[in-house]
Amino acid sequence: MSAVKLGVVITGGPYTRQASDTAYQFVKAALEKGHEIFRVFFYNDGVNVGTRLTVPPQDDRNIQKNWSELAERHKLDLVVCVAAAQRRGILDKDEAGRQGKDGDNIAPGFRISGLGQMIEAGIVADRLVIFGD
Amino acid sequence: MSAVKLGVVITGGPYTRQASDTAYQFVKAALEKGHEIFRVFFYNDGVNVGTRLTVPPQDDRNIQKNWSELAERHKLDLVVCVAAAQRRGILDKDEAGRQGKDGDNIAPGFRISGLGQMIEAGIVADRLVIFGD
Amino acid sequence: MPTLHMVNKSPFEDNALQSCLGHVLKGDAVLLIEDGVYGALAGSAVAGMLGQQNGAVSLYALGPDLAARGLSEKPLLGGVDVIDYGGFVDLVTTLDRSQSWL
Amino acid sequence: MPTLHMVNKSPFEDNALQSCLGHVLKGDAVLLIEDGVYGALAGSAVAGMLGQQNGAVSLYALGPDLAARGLSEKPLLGGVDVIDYGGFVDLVTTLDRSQSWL
Amino acid sequence: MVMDEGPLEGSVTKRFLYVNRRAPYGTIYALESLEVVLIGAAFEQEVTLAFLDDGVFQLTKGQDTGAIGVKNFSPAYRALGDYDVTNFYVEAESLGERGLTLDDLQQITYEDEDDDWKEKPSIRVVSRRELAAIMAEQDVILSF
Amino acid sequence: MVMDEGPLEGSVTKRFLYVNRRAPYGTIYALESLEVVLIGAAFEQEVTLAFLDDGVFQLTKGQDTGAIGVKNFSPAYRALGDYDVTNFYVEAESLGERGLTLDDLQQITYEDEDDDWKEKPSIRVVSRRELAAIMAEQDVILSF
Repeated sequence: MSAVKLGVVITGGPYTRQASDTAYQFVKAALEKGHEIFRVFFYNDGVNVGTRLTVPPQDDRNIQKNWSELAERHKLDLVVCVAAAQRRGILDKDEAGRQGKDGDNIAPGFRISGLGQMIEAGIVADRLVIFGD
Repeated sequence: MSAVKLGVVITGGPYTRQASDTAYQFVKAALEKGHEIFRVFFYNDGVNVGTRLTVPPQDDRNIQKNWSELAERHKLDLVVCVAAAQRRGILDKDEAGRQGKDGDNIAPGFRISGLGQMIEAGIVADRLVIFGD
Repeated sequence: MPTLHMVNKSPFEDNALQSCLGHVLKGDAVLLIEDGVYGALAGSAVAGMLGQQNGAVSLYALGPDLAARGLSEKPLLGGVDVIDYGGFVDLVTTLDRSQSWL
Repeated sequence: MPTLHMVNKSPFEDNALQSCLGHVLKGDAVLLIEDGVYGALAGSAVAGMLGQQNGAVSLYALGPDLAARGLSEKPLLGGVDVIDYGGFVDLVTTLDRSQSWL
Repeated sequence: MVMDEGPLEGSVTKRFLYVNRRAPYGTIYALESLEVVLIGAAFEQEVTLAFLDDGVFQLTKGQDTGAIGVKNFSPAYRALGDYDVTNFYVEAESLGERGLTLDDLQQITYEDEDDDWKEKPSIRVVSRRELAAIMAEQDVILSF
Repeated sequence: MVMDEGPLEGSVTKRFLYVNRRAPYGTIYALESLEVVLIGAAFEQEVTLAFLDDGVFQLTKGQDTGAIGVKNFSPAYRALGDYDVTNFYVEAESLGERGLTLDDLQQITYEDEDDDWKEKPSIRVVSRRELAAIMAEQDVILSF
C-alpha cells in the first residue's frame, strides 16, 4: 500500500480520557507502516496534553513526554489550538507575555497556533482522524 | 430553617463541563440563605479550575476569578486534590519545588492538599454534594 | 430518610436518568440539572420513563438550566416542579443525603 | 466510497453506537475502540443492535482495548473481526473517510 | 491571537461536514464546534453543518443563559450566513424524538447572491436516511 | 505529598458509599474513585462499594493493558481487604445486561478477624432492589 498523508486531531483530555493514548498508539503504528503524519492538532481538552507541569504517578505512562519524544524522533508537528488553550490555561512564553501572565507551561515539541491549522490539516492530508471524548 | 454545614465537591473541568458553574451558583445561593460552606473540594478535572493561567474570552465568565473572589469574600476553603492536580499539571510553589518543575500555576484562594480533605468534608459536613462530569 | 437524586445528563444520550429511576425509593426526590433538564420535556421519546413514577417520587427541574436551553416556554411533564438555585439548596439541606448520577 | 465509523463509547451508557448504526450505509465499516469494544460482547442486552447489521457493514473491534478490559477470552458477536493498531491504520488509509461518533 | 488563519494559496476545495450531536452548555463541544466553523469559513471550502441527536438542541430559540452565568452563543448561528455557511441539515427523527418541531428552532437565513439576494432559510429538515447520504458525500467530517 | 491524610481525632463514624457506574480505562473515573477509597480507608468509617451499570466492568478478571500503554490498576481491588474494605456489592441486573456472570470477575477476598481469620469473598451479587435499599442507608454517597 502506498504512503498516505494523515492528519490527527485529539480532543480528549490526557489521563481523563483514553483519546490521547489511542492516538499515540495509532500514530506510532502509522509511522511504522511508512505513512506520513502531516500534523497532530490538539483541541478541546486535548490541549492539556501540552503542559510540561504534569507529574503523573511513577508507575504510569507520561503522556506529554511520550508525545514530546515521538515528535522529536519523527519531526512531528504538534499544534495546540490557541483559543482552546487560553480557556484552559496552556500558554507559551509569547502568549504569556501578551496576556500579562507571570508564567508559561507549554511542553517541548508543542507549538500554539490557530484553528486554521486544523482546517489546513483537513485540506492537505489525505485522511483526517479524530480521537475524542 | 436552621443553618446547615455543606461540603461541595467539583469533578468536572471548567468551561468543558457546566459542573463548576452550577456549583458556583449553588454555593452563592447557599451562602445567601445563611448556610455554611465547610469546604469546596476540586477533584478529577475539577482541579483545572485552580490555574491562574486561563485567559477566557472577554465576553465570557472567568470561572477561576469568580471562585477566587467568592472565596475572598466569604472566607471559603477551596482545596485542590494533590494527586489529581499532579496528573493535570496544577502546582503550587512548594509542589513545583519538590517535583523539580520550573513554574507553578495555582490561583489565589486555592490550596493544594490531599484526598483526606474530601473524606473529612464528608465526615464533618451535614451534607456533601457532588457536581461532576 | 429520603434521598435527593441529581441527574445532569441528557436522557437521550446517556443512561444516567434511567439508572437513577431504577434505584429511587418512594418518597425520594429527583432533580434534573444541566443537560438533565431535557428529561423534563413533555412528548419526547423518553417522557414515559419519568411519567411512570406516578407520584411516588417528587420531580424537579432547575429553571435556570431550562431557560438557558430555550425550554422555558415548552410544556413539561406533569408533576415536574421548576425551581431555582435557592430551591436546589433547600432540597439538599432538607433531604437526608444527595446522590449524583454522573 | 465507504466510510470508517469509529465508536469509542460503551453502548450501555451512551447512544453513540445506536446513532452510528442509524447512519451507516452498505459497505461501510464500524470500528469499536476504547469503551466502545463493550458493544462487541455476545449475549448482552445491546447485542441485537450490531447483530442485525447482517453483513451489510464490516464490524471490527480493537484487540488491545478488549485485552485491557479483560474481554480477550469472552465470546464476541459473530462477524466481528479483532484488529490491532496496525489494522486500525489500514482501515483509515484504505476507506474514503473516517467519522468519529463521539 | 496567532495570525495564520487565512486561506491557503491555490488549495483544493474539499467538502467539510461538521457533525453536531451534543446539547449546548452542559458541555463545551457545541461552542467549540461553532468556533471551528467560524474560523473554517475563511478557507473557502464547501461547508455543511449537520444537527442530529442532542445537537438539534443547539438551535432552539429563546436561549437565555443569564441565570446560569454562561455566555449565550446561540445568536452566532444566525451570523453564519454572512460567512457563506448556509447549509444546516437538521435531522427530522432527532427533532421528533425530543418532542421538537421546526418552530422550536431559531430562524436562520442567508441572502442568496445567485437569486437577487433573496432571503432564504439556511435550515433544512431531512430524514435520517437523507442525512446518512449527505455524510457519505463528504471529504472531511469534523465532530467534537 | 501533603501529610494530612490521617484519621480525624474523636470523629463520628459515618457510612460512606462509593458508587461505581463507569468502565475502566476509557475514562479515569474508575481509577480516581479507587484512589479515594484507598485514602478514605484510613479514616475508619463504614465503607461500602457499589458496582452497577458499566461499573461492573471494573472488576473483570484478566485485564491486560500492555498494548494500550495505560497502567493496569485492577490488582488494587484485591488489596482493599487489607484496608478493611470488604463490602463490594455488584448489581445482578447490570451483570446480566452485559452478558457477564460472577465467574467473569476477579476473586476478591478478605480475612475475617471475627471468624478465626477465615478467607471470605468480598463480592456479593445483589439485585437492583437490594442495592437501592443499601444506597438509602448511607450517610455520604461518593460517585465520580
